[in-house]
Amino acid sequence: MKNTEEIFLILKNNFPDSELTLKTDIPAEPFIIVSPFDVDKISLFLRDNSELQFDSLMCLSGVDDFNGQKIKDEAGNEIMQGGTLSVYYHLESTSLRHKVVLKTSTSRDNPEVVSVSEIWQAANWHEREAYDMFGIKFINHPDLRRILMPYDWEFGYPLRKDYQNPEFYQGMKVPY
Amino acid sequence: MKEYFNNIYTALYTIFVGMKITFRHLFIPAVTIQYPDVKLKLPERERNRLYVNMDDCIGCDQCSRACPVSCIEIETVKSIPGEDLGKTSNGKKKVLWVTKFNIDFAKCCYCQLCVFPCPTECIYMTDVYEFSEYERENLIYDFVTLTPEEREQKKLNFEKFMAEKAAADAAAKQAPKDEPKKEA
Amino acid sequence: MSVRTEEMVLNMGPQHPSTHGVLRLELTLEGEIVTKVVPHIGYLHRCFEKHCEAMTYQQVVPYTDRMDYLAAMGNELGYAIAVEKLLNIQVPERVEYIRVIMAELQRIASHLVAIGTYGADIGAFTPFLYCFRDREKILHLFEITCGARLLYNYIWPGGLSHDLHPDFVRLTREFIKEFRPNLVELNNLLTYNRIFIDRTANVGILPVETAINFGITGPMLRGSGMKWDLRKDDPYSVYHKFDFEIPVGEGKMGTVGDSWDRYFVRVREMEESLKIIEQALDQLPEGDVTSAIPKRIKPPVGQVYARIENPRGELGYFLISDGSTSPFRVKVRAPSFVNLQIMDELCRGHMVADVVAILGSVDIVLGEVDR
Amino acid sequence: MIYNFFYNLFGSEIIAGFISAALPLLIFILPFALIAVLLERKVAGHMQDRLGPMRVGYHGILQTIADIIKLLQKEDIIARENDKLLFNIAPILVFAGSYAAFAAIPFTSAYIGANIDLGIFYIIAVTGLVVAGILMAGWASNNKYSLLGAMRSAAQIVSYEIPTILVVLTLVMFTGTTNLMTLSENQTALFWNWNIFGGPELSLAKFLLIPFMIIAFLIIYISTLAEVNRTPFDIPEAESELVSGYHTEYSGMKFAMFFLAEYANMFAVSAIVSALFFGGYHSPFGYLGNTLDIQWLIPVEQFFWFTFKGVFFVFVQMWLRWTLPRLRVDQLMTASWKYLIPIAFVNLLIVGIITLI
Repeated sequence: MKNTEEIFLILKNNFPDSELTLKTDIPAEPFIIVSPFDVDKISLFLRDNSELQFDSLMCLSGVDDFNGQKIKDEAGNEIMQGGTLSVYYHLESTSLRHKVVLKTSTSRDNPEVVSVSEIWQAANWHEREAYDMFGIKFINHPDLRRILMPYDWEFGYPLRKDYQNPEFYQGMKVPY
Repeated sequence: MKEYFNNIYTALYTIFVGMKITFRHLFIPAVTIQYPDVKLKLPERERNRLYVNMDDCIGCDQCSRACPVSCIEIETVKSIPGEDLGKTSNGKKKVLWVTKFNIDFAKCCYCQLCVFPCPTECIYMTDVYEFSEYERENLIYDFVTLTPEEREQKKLNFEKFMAEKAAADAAAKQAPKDEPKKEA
Repeated sequence: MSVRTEEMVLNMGPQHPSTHGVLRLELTLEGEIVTKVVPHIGYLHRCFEKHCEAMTYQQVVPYTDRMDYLAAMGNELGYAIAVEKLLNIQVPERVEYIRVIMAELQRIASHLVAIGTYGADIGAFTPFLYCFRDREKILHLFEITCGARLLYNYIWPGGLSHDLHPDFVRLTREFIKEFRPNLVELNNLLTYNRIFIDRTANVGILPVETAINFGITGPMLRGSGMKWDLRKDDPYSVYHKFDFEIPVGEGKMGTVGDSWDRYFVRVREMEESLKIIEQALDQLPEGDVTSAIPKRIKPPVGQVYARIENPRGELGYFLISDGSTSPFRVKVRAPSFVNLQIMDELCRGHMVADVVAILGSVDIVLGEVDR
Repeated sequence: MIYNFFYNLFGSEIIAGFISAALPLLIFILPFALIAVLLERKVAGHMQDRLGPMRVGYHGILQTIADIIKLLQKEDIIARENDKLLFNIAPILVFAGSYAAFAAIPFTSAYIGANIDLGIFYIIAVTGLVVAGILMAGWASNNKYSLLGAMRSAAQIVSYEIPTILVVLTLVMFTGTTNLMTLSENQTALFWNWNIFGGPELSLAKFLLIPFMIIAFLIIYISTLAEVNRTPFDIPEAESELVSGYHTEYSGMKFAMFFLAEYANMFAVSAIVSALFFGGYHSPFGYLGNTLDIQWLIPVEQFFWFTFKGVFFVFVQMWLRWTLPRLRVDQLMTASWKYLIPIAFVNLLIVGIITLI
């Protein structure tokens, strides 16, 4: 059993080059912020290190942080420029029974995160969902397609906060 | 070889056991009921079609706000002084004319969230569950007791009252300014 | 001379009797042997997560019901626990006990559907109706408690919408008494039937390492022989007060982790749930169930991941609050969504008929997969 | 009797023979199918703690008639890509196959459609038409599910013909006849003269034969079950896997033909089993007509007993269907080739040896 602080220290010692931040001031759960291009290395270490053994990815969630600048586009709709999209990884070790939360943020205009689906197969569909809903591109993902939305949906990423519903999709009226 | 005969034995034996069970059930009375002829007695907490007792409704809009699918639409008009709207059964004084109280049962999800916040307990769920319709529009229920003319009347009354009040206010504001001019 | 054969692509679903909803499986076949399975989901996508961002915390509850509609109580419980963690409130003891009773009854009801439809998938239709007969009694218990049979809106953050009905305890005890012999009968009719065993044993074997790597949880993981149950391993509510076993797959009829094991874990879990309900009914404290419900839910800025053991596996809610009355982000880690991923791995090299048997043993609810 | 009437009417042997063989059977099959469908639904209902159809007529007795009327009104859908000729012929062929099988089945000592000496083999041969029809239906539908169903069905029926024929051979060897009429006639008088109890001759062999006859009966019952595609061998239809197999694409009256053929087939195989092992149309307890000395009553009684035995075995088929899960294709083949055929062979040998002594 290790808590987030101890895990953070282990990570810090093993990855002196990466940007790692521990965030504990937010209520309920502390988490470790990692860089989007180091996620795979850190994840592999977390899984294979004998002290950590994070063998299970419980949950992977994309989040629109909605912290950029609000501007109006030509049509007068409010859209967001700049800011970040985040991905949260909830990891668990079934043998050592400890948990950790990783967070990585990527720019909203060109969101790219390294995929962890090679490390945990469970991430495959979760990453596809994050791609589908937020447009986060997972580098090295084996099969990055839309998953819940139709494959030919071209009106943006629905869970972004500034998402606008299209009027028509293939001739069908969208808003009810 | 032993396995071979064991397979035959287990297959026949388990089939026989299963057949015995189903045969026994052939004589057990049915657990189903003949629905439209026989109906189950509904428990008292049954959640089905909503009903609004308009005599008690004060038009506070709390049910509409609690609704997760926004199926309740309420519009109210303030009463003008001198109109007596009566009291609700638990003694609250009504001050608003409810000119629109529509519930769209095509949208309603029967979650009962609208029932809890009501201060006068005038919206509640009844045990009516057979109210299917051929047209979706027919599922929009209008609970207002006023006739359409009365609704228009109330709106007009209020507008007129407001206009008069505004005019009166304007006149009142105007009046002090006007007076010195006259004298001058 | 060699015969040139061509692979056939068979679309199973979205309208198919045994895809348990609107799932489309794209099977690549060589004769009747499956070489590849590609699941296509999303036909039942109802934008749960987007909806939540426009709802108050209270209004989300009826929406959670509609995810895993066979285990709505569990969904509400998970959500309530997440919000309570965020608000940092304690709920009265009685509420916790009633929640456990409801969740366990729901587990039995849900497993009954899983087992019944599994039998129907394999071709035995009669056990399906026996299961539904018993499930009906559980639904009646829910109906007298909160007035609804499928989508309850019963467990709220902070409490419950209603207290128990005065007859509830008596009726539940009667149900348990009636249900035990029915379970034995079900075992004789279906579980130990030779044809059923032939169809399910050694089909779709899931080794435990693969299961963990794929994030598989619930009866599927336990069927692979791993003793992992959040009720014991990460206890929530008052589960630590009850004495019950965690059934795991033992490979009694074939290899550990085959479809029969997954099926049988569910059967035995129902017995364990009965034990929990009996204990909870014995210890049920008195008290008020609505006292801790906050009038207006406005949690502080923060984020929480709460999880419970739903009948299909680990149901997790990842809530982010920005301090307003509606959640900033709700992500649901739906067990069926994760479990469905393994289909390709399990089905390869089996026959078309086995795809049905494996899908049934994975036990998905499309409402939850697509959310 | 009927033959003479029509012979006088038309003056042609062919027409008279054809009508006298075909007409009474049609009059029997159609109402039987109606009753059997209702029986199936009622049996299923009561076994599942339900009631089954209840709304058309008293306890739903008119339900199947209502269904037939519905099916008659239905649009006959033929998809654009279907092979229309085969698609249309297939249901007729399937029905013709099972209908033709009835011709050689003795209903009473007074009536048999066509008293052929090779009766039993004729039946087995002519039911082969059903396979052709099913294959046609599966191919012509241009539907992958239908095709899979048809292939499975062909494989299944072909492999299950072997144990059937082996058991029939056993019986033929033992009784020395392939004429079903003679076969039934041999098992006359009381029920211990039935072949399942070792046949009419009272000797040591009779008692030795009983267990092997029971085994033979089980084998032929199981394999005929497979031949008519009933659960646990209903993989060609396999509702939960193949939607409904070879008749997925059929609607309206053509679907009804398949349905009719299925139920007719069920009765046909039950009738064969009862003719081979259970005395055919003979009463187990002697005839009322004999005691009362009313000659015309005997065929009526025989008809009653024959239908009773047939319906009983049909009932058992239904009972099995609502109890058991379905086998997989390879398991189905295993059951036939590794279990039924070797056992049937050994049985054949043993019965042969016993009849020799």
